[in-house]
Amino acid sequence: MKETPLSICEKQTVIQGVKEGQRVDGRSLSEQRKTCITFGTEWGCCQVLLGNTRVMAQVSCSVQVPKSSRANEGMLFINVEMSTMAAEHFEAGRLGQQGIEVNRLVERCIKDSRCIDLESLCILVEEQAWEVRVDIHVLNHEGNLIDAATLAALGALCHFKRPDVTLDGRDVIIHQLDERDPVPLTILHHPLTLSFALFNQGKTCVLDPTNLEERSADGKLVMGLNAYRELCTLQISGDGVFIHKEAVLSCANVAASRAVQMVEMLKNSLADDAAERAKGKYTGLVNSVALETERITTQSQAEVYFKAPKHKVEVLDKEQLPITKTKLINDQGVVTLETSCDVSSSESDMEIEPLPSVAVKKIEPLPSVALKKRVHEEIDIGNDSEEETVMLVTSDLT
Amino acid sequence: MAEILLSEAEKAFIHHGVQDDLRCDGRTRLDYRPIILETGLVSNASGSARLRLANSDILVGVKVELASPSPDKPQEGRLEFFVDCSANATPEFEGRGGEDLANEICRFLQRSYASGDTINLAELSILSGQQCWVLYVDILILECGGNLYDATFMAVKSALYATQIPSIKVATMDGDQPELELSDDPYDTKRLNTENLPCVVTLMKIGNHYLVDPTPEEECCSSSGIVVAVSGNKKITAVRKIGSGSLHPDSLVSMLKTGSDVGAKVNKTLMIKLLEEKNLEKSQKVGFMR
Amino acid sequence: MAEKSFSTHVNQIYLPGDSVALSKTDEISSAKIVIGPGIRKYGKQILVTKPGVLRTKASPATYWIDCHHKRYVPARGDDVIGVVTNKVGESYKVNIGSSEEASLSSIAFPGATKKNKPNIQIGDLVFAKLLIASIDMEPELVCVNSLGENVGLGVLSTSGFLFTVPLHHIRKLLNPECTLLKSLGKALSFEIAVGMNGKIWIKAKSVKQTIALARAISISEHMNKEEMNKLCRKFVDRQAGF
Amino acid sequence: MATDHKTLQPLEFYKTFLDRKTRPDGRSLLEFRRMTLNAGSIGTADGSAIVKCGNTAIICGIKAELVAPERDEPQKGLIIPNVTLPSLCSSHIKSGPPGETAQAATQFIAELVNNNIIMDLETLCIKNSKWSWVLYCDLLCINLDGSLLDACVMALVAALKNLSLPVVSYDEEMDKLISNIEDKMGFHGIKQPVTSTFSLFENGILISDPTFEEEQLAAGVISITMEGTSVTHLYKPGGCTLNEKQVKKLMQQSELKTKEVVKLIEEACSPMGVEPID
Amino acid sequence: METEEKSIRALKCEQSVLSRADGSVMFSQGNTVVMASVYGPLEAKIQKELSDRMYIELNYKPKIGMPGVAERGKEKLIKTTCNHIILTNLHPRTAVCITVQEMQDGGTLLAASINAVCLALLDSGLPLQCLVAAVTCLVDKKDRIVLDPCINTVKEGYKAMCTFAFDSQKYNMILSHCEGQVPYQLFQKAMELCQKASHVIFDFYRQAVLRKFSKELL
Amino acid sequence: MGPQRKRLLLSKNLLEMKFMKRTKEKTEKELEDEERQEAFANEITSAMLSHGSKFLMESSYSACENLSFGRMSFKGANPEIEKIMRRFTNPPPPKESSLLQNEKDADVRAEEVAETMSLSKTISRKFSKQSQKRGFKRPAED
Amino acid sequence: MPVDSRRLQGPENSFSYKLLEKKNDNEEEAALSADLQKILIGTNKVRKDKRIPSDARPLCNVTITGIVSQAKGSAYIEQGNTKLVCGVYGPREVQKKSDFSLNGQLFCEFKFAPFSCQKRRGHQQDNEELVLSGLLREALEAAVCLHQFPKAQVEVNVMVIENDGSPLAAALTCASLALASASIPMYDLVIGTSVRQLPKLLLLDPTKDEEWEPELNHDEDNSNLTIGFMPSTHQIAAYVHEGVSKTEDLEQMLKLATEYCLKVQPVVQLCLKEVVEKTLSNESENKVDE
Repeated sequence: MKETPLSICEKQTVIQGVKEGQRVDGRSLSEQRKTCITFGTEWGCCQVLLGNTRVMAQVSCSVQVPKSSRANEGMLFINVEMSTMAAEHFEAGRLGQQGIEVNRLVERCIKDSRCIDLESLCILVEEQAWEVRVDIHVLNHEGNLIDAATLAALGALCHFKRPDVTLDGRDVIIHQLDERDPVPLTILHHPLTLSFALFNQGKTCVLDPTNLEERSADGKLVMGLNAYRELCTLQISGDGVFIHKEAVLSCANVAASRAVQMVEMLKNSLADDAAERAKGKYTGLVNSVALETERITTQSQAEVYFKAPKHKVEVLDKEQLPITKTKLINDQGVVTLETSCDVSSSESDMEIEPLPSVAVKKIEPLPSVALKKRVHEEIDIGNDSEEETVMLVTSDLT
Repeated sequence: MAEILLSEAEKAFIHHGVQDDLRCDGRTRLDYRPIILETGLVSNASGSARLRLANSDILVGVKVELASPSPDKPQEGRLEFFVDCSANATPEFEGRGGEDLANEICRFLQRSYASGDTINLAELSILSGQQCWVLYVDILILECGGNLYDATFMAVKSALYATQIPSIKVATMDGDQPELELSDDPYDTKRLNTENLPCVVTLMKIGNHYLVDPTPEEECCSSSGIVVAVSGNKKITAVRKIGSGSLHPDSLVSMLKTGSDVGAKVNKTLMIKLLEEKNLEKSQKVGFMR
Repeated sequence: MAEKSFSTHVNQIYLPGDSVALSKTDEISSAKIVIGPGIRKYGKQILVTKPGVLRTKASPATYWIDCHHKRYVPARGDDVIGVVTNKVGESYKVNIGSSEEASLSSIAFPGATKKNKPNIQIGDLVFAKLLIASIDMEPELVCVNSLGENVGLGVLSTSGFLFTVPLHHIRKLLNPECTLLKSLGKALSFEIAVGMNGKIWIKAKSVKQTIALARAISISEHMNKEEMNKLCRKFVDRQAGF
Repeated sequence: MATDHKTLQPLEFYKTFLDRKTRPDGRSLLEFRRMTLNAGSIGTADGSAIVKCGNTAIICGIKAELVAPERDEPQKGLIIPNVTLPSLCSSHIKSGPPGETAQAATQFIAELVNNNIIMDLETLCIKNSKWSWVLYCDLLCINLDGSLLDACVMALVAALKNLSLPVVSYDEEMDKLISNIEDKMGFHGIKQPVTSTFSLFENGILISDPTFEEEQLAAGVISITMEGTSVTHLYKPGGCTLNEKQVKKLMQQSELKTKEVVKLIEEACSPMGVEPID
Repeated sequence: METEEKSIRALKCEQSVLSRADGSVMFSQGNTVVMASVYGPLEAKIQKELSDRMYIELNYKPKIGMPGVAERGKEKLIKTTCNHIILTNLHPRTAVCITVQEMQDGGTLLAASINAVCLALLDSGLPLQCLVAAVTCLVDKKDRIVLDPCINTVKEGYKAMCTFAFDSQKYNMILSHCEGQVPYQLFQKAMELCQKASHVIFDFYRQAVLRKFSKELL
Repeated sequence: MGPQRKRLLLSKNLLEMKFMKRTKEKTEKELEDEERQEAFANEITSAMLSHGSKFLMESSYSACENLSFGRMSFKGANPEIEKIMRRFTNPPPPKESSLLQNEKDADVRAEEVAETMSLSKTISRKFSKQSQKRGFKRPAED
Repeated sequence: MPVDSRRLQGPENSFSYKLLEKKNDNEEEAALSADLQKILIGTNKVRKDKRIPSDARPLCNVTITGIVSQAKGSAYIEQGNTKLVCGVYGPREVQKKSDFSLNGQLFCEFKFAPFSCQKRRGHQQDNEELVLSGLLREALEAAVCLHQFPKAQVEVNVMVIENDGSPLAAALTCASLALASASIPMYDLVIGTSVRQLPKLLLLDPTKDEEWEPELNHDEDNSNLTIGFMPSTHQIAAYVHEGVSKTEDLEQMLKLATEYCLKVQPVVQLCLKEVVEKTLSNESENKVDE
């Protein structure tokens, strides 16, 4: 079964809309969809909702013989599962083009950035080591699977705890979860990806594209960063798409600050989960089974849609806007982005303004309550294009 | 083998040619086509050879690796063949098309090399039951211009001839754990005795006659033939009938006889040529540029 | 399932396998009784096949189940929006979201003849009526009425926007009682095509307006009258310029 | 003429038989087909049995190997059953990896094995958490004509009873296994579960031991596995419904069959009573 | 032998939880959480196409690793059940694609999956002949029947584990899958118990649908 | 929906007569139109109501819930559509429709003439223009 | 690596208990390769199973058509302990439109049951089985009148239940019986047999431990020959020789083999005759019924 074909008018509207800084779901160009992270009863089970895109990751581990090339290390295996559940054109058991791309990018972002300390997973050099396996299940495809998948994978890895082992001479004792407290993985840094859809010859970049936007865009720019604003992976795909240098840089900057927030958020929700468990009678994913009525209260949606811009004035004055410039500080193949120097002239021909540092400061950690019901406010920084659109949606109706 | 469509007329023509012992390319039934051979042209293989028999183009690379011998033959090394029919040899090989042929050739190689007086695998043993050499022979069929068996076997033999096995010393250090010392001089190597390695002769039956080294056209004219592997000392090491036709015992026997004679000749000439080439200057390598 | 008296069981929830009792009048009257979607005749019984609310109407006496769908199953006489995916000979293949692509003859347009056919690109949208829709035939579309005249069916402009809503939402919008579209229409000028297959095409003066309308409509899925009016009032307010 | 009717409306054709309380192959509704069993006829296998139920023919061959037991169950040995339906066994099976039927059957046997219904896996252990037997039991279908599971279970049980292995013991201080090939041994305590398959038709008619054709036409199938009088496995995938009364009736039937089969296995696995295949 | 645990664990579900699927549900029974999605009627692949009815493709996706033989077994059980409840003859030459995803294992995954699939089918509005409700019970070492056991109870070990599915019209048995040894009387008892319990689930279905149509009923 | 009134039909052999030729054509055409109408109509047709069993199956919701037509235009976004909408809301008296009909088959005939007899190109072009006016050029992109 | 998710996988590191035994009798094995003849043939020139060298094992339990009721034709034979079943389906339409041909096609699948050999076999066809399938196909193609069912294909599935030597030979006989019982038009039956060559001695129809093993014995004049022979047309449909031997020896082996085939022919024909008579009588009965 193939996906329903894209009609000309859909594509045109999206493109035209983006030109005018207007997205079909009312977001601003650099605004993400609402993100919600929940965890299961088993260790290392993490479900991520990115708007309507839904992904679940489960981490598991088993004792294996380490690779002869890396005899003192454990192994990390990442496997993306797609089935018809996510979309009618996916086929269970067979990863299509898209599936392979996602799988590869998650590997690049998480495995290749070596954010998991594999040495700590070795039990007996050359004999026994843990193989950590991440199964990523794509449940609903409404665009930007990559970001959702990486977030879920990372969340699951952070949440996971492996059974404790002790050595008795040469033979290994593996303790069941109930007899000894399990051990979490050692995580060196928290890499995430952020994807942009590229429009009008890579001049306009749209963060967190929906499926419709992905299909109508000329290309895609995927950035993997961690909370230290370090670049772990970068990919520009799409046929015959080219992208402005400045655009890449400012995307990187947007992405960087988003990454910071996302990791922040992930940590919060991990903390909440821990708290919940402490309370006892923990039911995991059962809580995320919402009654329709919660979803059906459309008023709230309407509100979201008509909401007047929250933060205003101080963002608008463009004087002290910093423009990014990358400095390569290469440790284990990551690039650190550092904001410095000022090139406010160049920004006139760029659709996406770099983020005002003020704005970045403005973000206070999200209240844990927000996570429970799937709204989590404030994630977008006062990027003026955003409020403008909000105005436009409404005022232009005259 | 490569499928080509022939009109009845063409087939008839080939038949008559074979009858009068004058084939389309002017050969008699027992002539080979010109052969171009070069060894040691793949720098990072322990031994290699590229052989062109008319349009059949074969590249063979031999890699030598240390491994532990198989439990049932502790004092011997191993030979491992792998045949790859690349898709650009002929369209039929696309996808999994070449696999069957590759399999057949591969197995035939194994069988004809299996017997001890073709190759002495004891040469490859280092430490009985613990260490031995394993020769990985990779055969890549680049182009398919008929008579792959013969071409492949000649190429393999040449590659093995050119193969250089680094000499290794066993220095027994602390009691039970013997240490292996690889000599650090890259030119301190030994060669296998390839005198008896088998060559193959394919005999195709067309009409009442049979011929060697068939062209693709001739192959698809003939319904049956035999492949005979003949060792250096004129012994037959393996035979199999090919093609979907059948043969009369008598003709089969005479084919076997001719096969072994021709095989012996081929073997001799090949050895001579290889020796000549070995004595050439290294600088005169031609490589793929022809 | 426990039998209920007629009056009580209309506008009640029914589940597949439940049996429907006819009203006394319909029982006795010789007049035909029409069984709509979600209900089937099984021997003597009338059984429900889809979960939903039982609805009835008189003249002709009709019973059906008001059910929620997302996937469209072609029904004869429905007006649908489809994407043209291919042209084979004299007819187009149109994707209307059903299991099988529908065919649309290139002369089934107002005043079309062999000589002069509308020019339609692949990827265009058409608003058409289902002439044939049976389980074992390829669905067939037309863009004319019985007299071959223009009744608003045909190609839709590429400058509009297409979006999809659940089928029951469509029915809500097209229900004569529903005022949403009309009152939106009071607020600003736009044209719209609503297909029974859950596809809505809408075109206003500017892209922004179009998108705003599209979002307003899709939001209204679970709204009741009051909520809808509230929504519309918002638009009017914006117009007033708050 | 009759054949035409059969090809055109197989179900109607078949119903006419059922109405007369009989079946095309002359059996009464609840009659089983003739069963033959032949154990130990395959020299290369450590244990083997050939079962024929009517046309359905299953060969079970067991290859025993040694392995370190699983971490989580150090005191257990392993039985790895695999039901294979090679392309030669039916025109409905195409060559290639196992299809749905084969896998479902494999899973069925695996469930019996894992619930210790066929034998207690702990008896396969040689040295706790060091060494245990792993029995690769391959069930090969030579002729697929319905009631696959019945034949499979029968073949597996018989093959296990027929199993004979060298006595292998574990030497503590040398930390190695010792075996002397001469004295062979089998395993005790092999239970005798028996599976009986029934087909159901819409009109509530039940027939036992259906042929392939009957299985195709029927509206549902149920496989009851019993050991003596107790139910050890009951497998009824979807299909048309059953009420308690029908279930009871089937239970009684399968109890009857159980007795018969047990007798058959007993005499087949005793040294005499080896009959040739078919 | 007395029976403990006469009740079914808490049921909870969210319908149309996936935006793309035609019918979908996230269903929880105790701590067991299962997601099920339904697409269809879709275009059937030529080799899968059935001239007289709808082809049902069913995929059961375990949480860890690739689906193997065990999953194929589950798939067959669920698929045949669907075959009974869906009116497949109303949509010939089409296919419906059902996917079941393990989300959280709190025991009785098979029963939960079947119930989830039934809810997903309800949500999709495919024509059904009746509904199905599955209940699991186990016979523990002391020959007590535990209804709808949770994961810990299962882990403690049991003599037999039985899953039954019943139809909503006559409450007859559609599916039954029992592993382990039980005397017949006990088996019968278990079956009756589950049959009673199935009513709870059918009521739950009704509540769920009611909730979904809450707006329409006004 | 099929017309309820029972029209009295002229006898066959009367229609066979020469002078009745045009009438015959006319009546035949009417019948034909009626059939087509039945074919196009999406409600339960008179035929269906008159014979068959007590129960009729109807697969379309639009029939049951008599939903309004899905193509709309507001505030003159598309005058043509708004005209049609008006026609739907208050259906025109039958006379008008027949009138429509006449002029329709009138110009159809003219067109045929133009094509078959292929008069001076001018005329044929004229008609092609007309047909263009009938709005096949894809709706204007604005 | 791809794991077979459609079957239950055992532990990777399990090994056969026979390896335990190996340790004890290393020296015996050494002897085996040294002078095989003595071990195989007692002083009284009689083989382990009481046969004289030029004697074959009897064909027994030959069952035709009954064994696979679902198949168009089928056969089961036991040659000594070598047991195999063959089922024939078709002629049926060719699945892939691409490989369309005016001649009919044969599809052969040769499979060893996992438990049929000394060491456990995998479920998927390995290279050996693939090659054997190929040989079987080529041999049968020579015997079947392919032109009689154009565009169609006949499936021949051979399953070896127990392998005690010369499986290919037995397979050839079995397959041609099955084909005949499926009333596929053939020029002649193919009867297979194999000969084992020892220095100055030939063994007809060798058992597993009499067979030539590439691993075990690679001294000269040790070889194995398998042929498929069509007695009435006196043609050779299959010819596979492995091992080292002189041409004249080959001639001897071939002679021995063909003679045997001619001896067996009447036996096989008798089996077929019975079947035909039975089926004919059945049909006539059916006629009466209707």
